[in-house]
Amino acid sequence: MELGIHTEKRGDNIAVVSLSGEVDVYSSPRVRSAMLEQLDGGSRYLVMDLSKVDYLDSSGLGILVAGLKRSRENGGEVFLVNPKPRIQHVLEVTGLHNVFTILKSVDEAVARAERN
Amino acid sequence: MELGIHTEKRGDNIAVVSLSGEVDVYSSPRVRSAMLEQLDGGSRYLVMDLSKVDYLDSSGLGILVAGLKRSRENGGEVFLVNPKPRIQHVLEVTGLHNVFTILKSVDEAVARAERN
Amino acid sequence: MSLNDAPVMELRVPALAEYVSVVRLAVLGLCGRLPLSYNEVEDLRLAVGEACASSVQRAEKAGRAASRITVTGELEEGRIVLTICDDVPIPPEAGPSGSLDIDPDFDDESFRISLMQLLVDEVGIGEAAGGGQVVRLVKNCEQGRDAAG
Amino acid sequence: MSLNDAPVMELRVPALAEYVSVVRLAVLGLCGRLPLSYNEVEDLRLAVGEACASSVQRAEKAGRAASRITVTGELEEGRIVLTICDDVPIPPEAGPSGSLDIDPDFDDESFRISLMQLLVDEVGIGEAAGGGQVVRLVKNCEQGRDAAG
Ligand SMILES: Nc1ncnc2c1ncn2[C@@H]1O[C@H](COP(=O)(O)OP(=O)(O)O)[C@@H](O)[C@H]1O
Ligand SMILES: Nc1ncnc2c1ncn2[C@@H]1O[C@H](COP(=O)(O)OP(=O)(O)O)[C@@H](O)[C@H]1O
Repeated sequence: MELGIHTEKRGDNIAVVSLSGEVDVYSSPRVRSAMLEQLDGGSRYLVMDLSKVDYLDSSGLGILVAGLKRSRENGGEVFLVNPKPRIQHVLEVTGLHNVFTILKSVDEAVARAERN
Repeated sequence: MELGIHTEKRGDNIAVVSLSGEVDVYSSPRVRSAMLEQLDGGSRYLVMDLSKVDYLDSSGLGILVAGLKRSRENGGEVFLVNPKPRIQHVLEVTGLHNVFTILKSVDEAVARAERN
Repeated sequence: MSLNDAPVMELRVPALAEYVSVVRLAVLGLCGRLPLSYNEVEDLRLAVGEACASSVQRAEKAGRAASRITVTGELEEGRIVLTICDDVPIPPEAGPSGSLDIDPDFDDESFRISLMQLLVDEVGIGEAAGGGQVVRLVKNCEQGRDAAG
Repeated sequence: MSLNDAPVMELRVPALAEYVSVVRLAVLGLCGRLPLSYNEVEDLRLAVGEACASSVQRAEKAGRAASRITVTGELEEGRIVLTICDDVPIPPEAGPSGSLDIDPDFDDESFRISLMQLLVDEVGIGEAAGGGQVVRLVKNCEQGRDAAG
């Protein structure tokens, strides 16, 4: 249930951040730090693997959106990967599925980032 | 999490009762009814499949013990099958692992009942 | 049934981020008493988490580490009613809070309120007797309507 | 830290069997605040479930459907302390209860108490101010001792 965060660089300007468990008002500051660390470290593209996320609240959504803005300012992008149906539902209810590029796999997202 | 009960006859005097989820003070009366139904219906041997049980409290243990006594009175037996480590722990802590025959699979238990 | 006379759940925890999950889990337990679908339960859990997060965030801003959140739950015919009440004074103007600080324009309190409105059937927000905030969330069981009720 | 001044959790539910799972889930949430192992958490959850079951069973026998169980949780250095309090008068002689009725000799209340004693580090049982029962359960974190504490 606790939040797990795993980060992996894929080339110079791409980072894969895999989250697991619950992203809520308590744990989301750690997601923010992980994203900022990559963005500040030169990764313009963030691939957020959500496949193991069970809970995502507004503080988590806010951090994803803020990360998206920051990465786009640098000519990059934030890709969301493989959210569970429940999380997809939350993204749709908030309209954020239109704001983010949501992809099926990490490899697909990394390939997209490399093509850009 | 809710309790699931599935019952299956295996021959004249053997019944397999498969439980899933939580056996607690709320749900255990349903386990009791299921066991009594089989014992009263002529099944001297009860094979209790615990492999999907996540929680078992004293009311559940009490019902298993009561069922065991009843079945032994009729020359039968109650076999417990494949409890999760957590449930095995509870059986050990209470000493009930010495009272019950605990087996690895339903087939093994049915075979034991058939041999008797 | 005498259960309708009083809430079937009253829970009080500190208004700190790390206790919101205690509330969410207790609400999960309470939802087990009604024929709610998985998505209905998760919608309500998310909404109650948002209401608690609002309390937590105001308590933080007000520097009131000893604040408490009180959650009550009532089960009515085919619906569940939760109130989330705190003792943190509501700031006179509740404009953009900028707590995310990467994006200071974003008003996460209004985002939270819209999210709650999208997730449950009724959202009421008011001032508690003691000066804090009360959020009232109602979720109807769709299953309950079709089936047993 | 002001948290030690008051319990970090206060939960009140009806003394009915179907609400014991609400308590167990809330306690699961609270356990997340301490470095308890899976087995330690499950031991405590089982013990608190037994204490609640005791309240439920006495409430049933006394025909008091409106009884309540109040659970408080405190986090202390490396341990968690729960009290489970009810408002059901303790019967003068608490002999074998025979609630299982297949086995009327068996005293499930003493079985419950032994089980609690096997599961947690301290069990205290007494009479509440209002005449009901109070059970106090203490679980130490073994992990906490080795590691951060
Ligand atoms: N920090 C945030 N947290 C949550 N949602 C946000 C945040 N910032 C923006 N959004 C939401 O993302 C969507 C698009 O945001 P944005 O790109 O900022 O558009 P706009 O410039 O119109 O605000 C909007 O629905 C907005 O509500
Ligand atoms: N209804 C019950 N619920 C839980 N445990 C029980 C029950 N009946 C007996 N036990 C436990 O099972 C074990 C053996 O019980 P039993 O066969 O009745 O032995 P004894 O005749 O010595 O009581 C004992 O540890 C006892 O505490």
